Amino acid sequence: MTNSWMDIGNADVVWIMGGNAAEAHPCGFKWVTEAKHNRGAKLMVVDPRFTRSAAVADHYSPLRAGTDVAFLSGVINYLLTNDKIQKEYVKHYTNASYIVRDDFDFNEGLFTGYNEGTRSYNRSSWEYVMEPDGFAKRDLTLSDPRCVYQLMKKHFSVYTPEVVERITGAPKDKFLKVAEWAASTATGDRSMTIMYALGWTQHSHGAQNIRCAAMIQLLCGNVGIPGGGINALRGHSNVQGITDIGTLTASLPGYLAMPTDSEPTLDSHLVKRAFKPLQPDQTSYWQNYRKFYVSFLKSLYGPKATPENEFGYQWMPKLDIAYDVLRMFDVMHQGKTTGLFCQGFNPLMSVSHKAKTIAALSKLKFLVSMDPIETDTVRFWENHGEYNNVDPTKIQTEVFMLPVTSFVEEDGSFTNSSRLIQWRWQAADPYFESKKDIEILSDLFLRVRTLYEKEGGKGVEPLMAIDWNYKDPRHPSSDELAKELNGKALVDLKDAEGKVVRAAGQQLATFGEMRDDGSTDGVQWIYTGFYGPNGNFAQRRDNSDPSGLGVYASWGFSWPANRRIQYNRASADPEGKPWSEAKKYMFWNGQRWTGPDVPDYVPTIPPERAVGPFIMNQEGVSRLFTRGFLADGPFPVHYEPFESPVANPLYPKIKGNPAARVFKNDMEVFGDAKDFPIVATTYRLVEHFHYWTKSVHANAVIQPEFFVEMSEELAREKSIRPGQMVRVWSNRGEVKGKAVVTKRLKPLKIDGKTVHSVGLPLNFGFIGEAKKAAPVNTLTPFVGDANAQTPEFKAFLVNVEPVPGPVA
Amino acid sequence: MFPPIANPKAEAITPKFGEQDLIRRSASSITPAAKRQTEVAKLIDVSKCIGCKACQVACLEWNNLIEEVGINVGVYENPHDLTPNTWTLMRYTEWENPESGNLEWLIRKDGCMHCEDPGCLKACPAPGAIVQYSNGIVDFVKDNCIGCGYCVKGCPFNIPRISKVDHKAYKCTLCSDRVAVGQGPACQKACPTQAIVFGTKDEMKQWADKRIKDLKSRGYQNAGLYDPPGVGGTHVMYVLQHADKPQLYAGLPDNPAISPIVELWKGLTKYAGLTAIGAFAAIGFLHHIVSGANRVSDEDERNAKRLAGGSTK
Amino acid sequence: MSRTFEVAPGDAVHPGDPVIVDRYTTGARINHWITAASLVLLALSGLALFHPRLFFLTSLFGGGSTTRMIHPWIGVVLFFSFLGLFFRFWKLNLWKREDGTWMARLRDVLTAHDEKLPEVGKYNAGQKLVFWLMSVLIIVLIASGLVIWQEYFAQYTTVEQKRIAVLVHAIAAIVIICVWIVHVYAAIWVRGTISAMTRGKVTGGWAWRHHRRWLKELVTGKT
Amino acid sequence: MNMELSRRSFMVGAGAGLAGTTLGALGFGEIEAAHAAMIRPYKLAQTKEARSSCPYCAVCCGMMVFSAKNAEGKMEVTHIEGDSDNPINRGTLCPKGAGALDYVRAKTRVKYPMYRKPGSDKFEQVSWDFAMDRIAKLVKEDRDANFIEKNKDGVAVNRWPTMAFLSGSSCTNETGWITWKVARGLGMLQIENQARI
Repeated sequence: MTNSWMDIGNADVVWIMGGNAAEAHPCGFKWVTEAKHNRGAKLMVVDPRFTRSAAVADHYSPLRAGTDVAFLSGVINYLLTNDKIQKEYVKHYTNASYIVRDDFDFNEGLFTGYNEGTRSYNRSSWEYVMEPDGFAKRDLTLSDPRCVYQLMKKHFSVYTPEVVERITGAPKDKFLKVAEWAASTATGDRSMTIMYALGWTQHSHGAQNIRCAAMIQLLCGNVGIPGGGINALRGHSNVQGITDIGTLTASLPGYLAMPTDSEPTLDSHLVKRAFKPLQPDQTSYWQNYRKFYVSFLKSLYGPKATPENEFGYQWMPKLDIAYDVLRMFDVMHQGKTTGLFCQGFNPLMSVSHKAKTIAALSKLKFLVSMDPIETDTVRFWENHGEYNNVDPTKIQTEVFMLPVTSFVEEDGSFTNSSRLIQWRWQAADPYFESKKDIEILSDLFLRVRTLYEKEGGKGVEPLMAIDWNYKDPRHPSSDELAKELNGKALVDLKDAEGKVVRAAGQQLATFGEMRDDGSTDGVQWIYTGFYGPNGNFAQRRDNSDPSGLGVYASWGFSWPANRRIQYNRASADPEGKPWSEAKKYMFWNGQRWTGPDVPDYVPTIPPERAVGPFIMNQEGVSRLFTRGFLADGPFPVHYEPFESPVANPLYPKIKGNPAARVFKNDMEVFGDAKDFPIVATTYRLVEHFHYWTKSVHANAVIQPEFFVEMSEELAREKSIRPGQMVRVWSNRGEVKGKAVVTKRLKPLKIDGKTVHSVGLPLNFGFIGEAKKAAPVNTLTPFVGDANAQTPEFKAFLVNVEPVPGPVA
Repeated sequence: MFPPIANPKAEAITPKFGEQDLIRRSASSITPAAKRQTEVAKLIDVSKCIGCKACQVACLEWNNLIEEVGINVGVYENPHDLTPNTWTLMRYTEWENPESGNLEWLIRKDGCMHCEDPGCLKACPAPGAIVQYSNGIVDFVKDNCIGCGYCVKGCPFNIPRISKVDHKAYKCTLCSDRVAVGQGPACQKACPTQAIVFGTKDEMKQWADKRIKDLKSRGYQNAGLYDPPGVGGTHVMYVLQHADKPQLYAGLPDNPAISPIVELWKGLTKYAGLTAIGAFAAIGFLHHIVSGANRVSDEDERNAKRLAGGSTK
Repeated sequence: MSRTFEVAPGDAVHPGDPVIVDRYTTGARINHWITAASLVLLALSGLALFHPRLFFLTSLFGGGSTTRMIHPWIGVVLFFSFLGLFFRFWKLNLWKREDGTWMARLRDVLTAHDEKLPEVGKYNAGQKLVFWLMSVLIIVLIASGLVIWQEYFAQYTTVEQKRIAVLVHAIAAIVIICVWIVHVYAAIWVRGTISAMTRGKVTGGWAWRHHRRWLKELVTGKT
Repeated sequence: MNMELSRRSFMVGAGAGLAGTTLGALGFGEIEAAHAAMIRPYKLAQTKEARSSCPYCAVCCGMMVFSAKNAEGKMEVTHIEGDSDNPINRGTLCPKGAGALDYVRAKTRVKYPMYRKPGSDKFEQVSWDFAMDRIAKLVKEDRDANFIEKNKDGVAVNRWPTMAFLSGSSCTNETGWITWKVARGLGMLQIENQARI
């Protein structure tokens, strides 16, 4: 989230699409109801189903699952053709004025540089025209036919309301109302927030869904201001923090990158990433990459990391390919993986194409599950009849189920969806023999090391190089680890005048204090300051809010630098004056940037220097045109899901996202509209959390059994009675559930043909107190987004039939 | 935002009300305290409700209720009705508004309305099994309940449920134990969108006015407060988008009142009945005094003997 | 013209001084007293749940809950035991021409001018009335009682039906109690009656005075 | 009203007249005096309070966790509700959060280390020592077999491609760091969390 949960209360228009906040984030959704109640804000919801969010919305429009890009591009086209954009903002805070290379082009649904064989693009032409001085060429009049603004107008012109209706099935008038309400915030005195979640990410074109939303917000000038922003409503309680930490195949903490084979030395790794500014005076914060990287290596290897040994860079594992979750299970399926550790993870439920997952797990030599509760995965080898029909005797996997403490039995810090780090205090003793993850993993690590000390073996040096300096090595405390995350001075840090600004051993106050010479450490530069010299700010509990804008600057710590709204420089115009009294936030008072929040950059830099708000970008501005940073194009294009009831109405020859990666054996099990005419989408229910609460009595009580939602029309067509058991099958498997026949789902007219949809809640499985069910991921396709490799759970094809038998 | 109530304290607190604050006690006459406590009320704003069932769970947890895991029968309601363990239940109605042509998903939290004139209490034959505090809370007192089910017949909202296990009547207590220590009910505390708020009845009415204004500004011309006069008003009130059609909301009664049959039963019948019985007894008594016993005379015996034959002395 | 025989099996006359007439067999008497006992217990437990002022009666049955639990079961006992009485007595309680006349002379009945009344068989009109009222009311009570028997039958009826049932039950109960009072009072007022149900016998004189035709038929039947 | 009153007082007489006199004299009247304690005692008295946060979604609602000593003298959670001081949720909780107590004491909570032998159809309880030794051994065996110190170009790559780790996204940041350190320290590349799914 660019903004905070509380800040949603400042919105004038709330747009929920690709998510269902009322259902998945009820307590965050509170701030939507607050905006409605206090400011008369309007809520609009666009979703294949009339959701719980829609139940309290002022406007609802349906659309076909998987066609969000078309809908959103329609809105972009509406804003551009009706000139409903915040011109000044667009001119100064986006790359609308940048000139794009002449050899960049788009036709027949493909950008220049496509290679069909590798399903990928050569992106060299997706670039700016550079001036001799090394800066990018711009035209602030936005009239140059090759400027981003003009290219956008051309690119999006096809998405007329009629075309949008044809592709998405959203009635023209309902679509237009959404566009008008969005446009109503392009004024500088009103703001719109966009709230989305997995409904946008879990597509083969997920990143482009979000790109569209970002572009709309930038055109309306809604990024960096109160009640605005792009707000990704994240799933697990600490998925933000764990992603920040970088337990992802290609990540290091703080969004630094894993070394790869092509980067044999530290410098060869760093040189690619120290991005130079593309305009004079821009911050281009990644110029400091080296400081953060070296500080991280100092935390990882401690004293062993020296300038001489590239701070231990050579000990780091180097990535040959990225093992995203789909590849991880593909590799496992090929029998190339020996062991799997599942820490609070239930892949049998949460990975696409269950049959493949079962086959993959069965090929493991061993599986270790660390979880407070039993998961379906840890019992994957157990026969549960039709729900998990396996033969234990044929599965040779050794399985360890380790009891782990639950949230009340541990302490530590959490980073919520809006980057706010809060502390959790321990309330109870460990349950029976359960232990904390920290304890278990430390124990394992030390046991393995001991084995190597005794027996020797491969890769001893890098293993021993890891710094493990804790009071109790078998049980590092949360406090020690939190301090490591923040980082400290290893020697007295002096400024230019030689004055000591940070004494040796002191915690760092900001990442600005980090150095690239090994004199500081710090695991996670973006968190620096959360446990600074003045203590653990995650534990701050001052809930005062002087500005009344829901900032709560002294409650916990919001990374980076305790900033609550990112890019807040954009809440003022180029001269530093607020766009309006209504949206006054950060502004230039003549001497410094001031307001209720922490400014994006050094508060004394005057507006004249035109330092852009988007400090992580070389341009200092935001990108309407993403250059080569995305695999599937610098502008969004409507591509059908890989399983779609119709051919792409715009580019009939193109199946799915041309740049999405598909493994061979998975391509073969895509179903087509002939046998599977019905669009299916999966989603979460408010009564349940993921796959945990089927094991929680109270939640099993309020939503006990898997069901299939369908329209009255479809039920009639298939003669399905409410409450009757139905069979839903895709080309990969089948599930059975009770029919919930509802007015909240309606068939849509797509390209002249009637298309039905069914909704499949995913919270059910064969372990727990809720009624047993086969996981919905028995049905889902094994294909991911072109950039993030997020599986396409939200749009695929199935068929439905009633199962004879009594109605419940 | 309606100001949240401060967190509960982890320490013993003396209850703010109790037996001395009763204004009604089933099947017994009491003399109410001279001063009535400020009336409290729970306001349920249907237009803010997302039907998440947090209230149901909070109710189960706070009151240590164990409900059984049911099945899906093709609807979102679970359990399918109020039970001795489910004191509050979300009821869902899908309604296509003929005027706007829009679908409306009307979700109502069902449960005890804590009537000012409680039909359950009126019907209850067991002294002190149902009590009403001067703050408006109508509470069941388990130890006095005899499980006859008369409260079920007395209730205009079909709320009380009789346990098959211990044969006692159960329903929402408005968390009397929380209110007694200055907290709001568990459901209200949990409600993510503040569709449930709790305070004095006056505060709630003022808050409701705000909400109704907002709804009218969004085109709900018939938005209004549900505080039915038929039962003397309630201490659980609804804000409805269509206050002119309460029936829309899973059959919320249009003008609830204690059933005339129950009134007749607990009223005239009760008195007239005992009068009649008393009268019959009295008349018999008087008749005996006036006309004396009806004795068999010797002559009767002689006649009998004459007829039946046999020796005579 | 012949009249139907007004004698029940077991009725008999024993000449002597005084003449003794067998009126009720042991079976009939036991049956009657079971019925009587249940009716009294039902009245007490019923009234306890009917009027708060009488709730204290529940302590006779060990408290409110047990009263609530026991009352319907006693009802079942009453029903079957009364069924017994019904099959014993219904024939002799069929309405006769003279019953009308008897009713017409109620004033003489109440002022004990039996001589002015028509000769009646084993039962006079008043007794027949009690018999038939009891029969009807007990059916009404058992029927309405089942509807409001929370423990077993709650699920079969709507709340509205239950409300009607509980009202009907209450009214029927009041009426039956009144009928019972009449029945009991009559037995007390008309001396010599109670022995009929205690020892099963009455004196010839009693029979002559109150049920002359019954006596005559017994005698003529005997000779 | 007066009418009503007068009628009632009359009834009292009749009621008593009918049966009350005798039975009343037997002292059954007492039953009415027996009043039950009415309001349930406040259940948070004698508990300890800790400020926590919800384990479920990324709103991270503030929670008040109340606990008390159980039979074995261990602190055990007795009640959970929202923290009104927390600016995000202001004391509210969704149905998951409101039911979190049932998660802590779920029937499927894992109590002891459990082990399933190859081909077996059941779990058996084992000691922590057995489990950890066995896992450490399996780890070393495979690491020794498949760890790559240098790639074919002689570049130090120090990777262990045959081991996978799915890192929990409901763990604390501190746990996340230890997880990263252990997994990467051993040389793992196959590391994922719930960011994608």
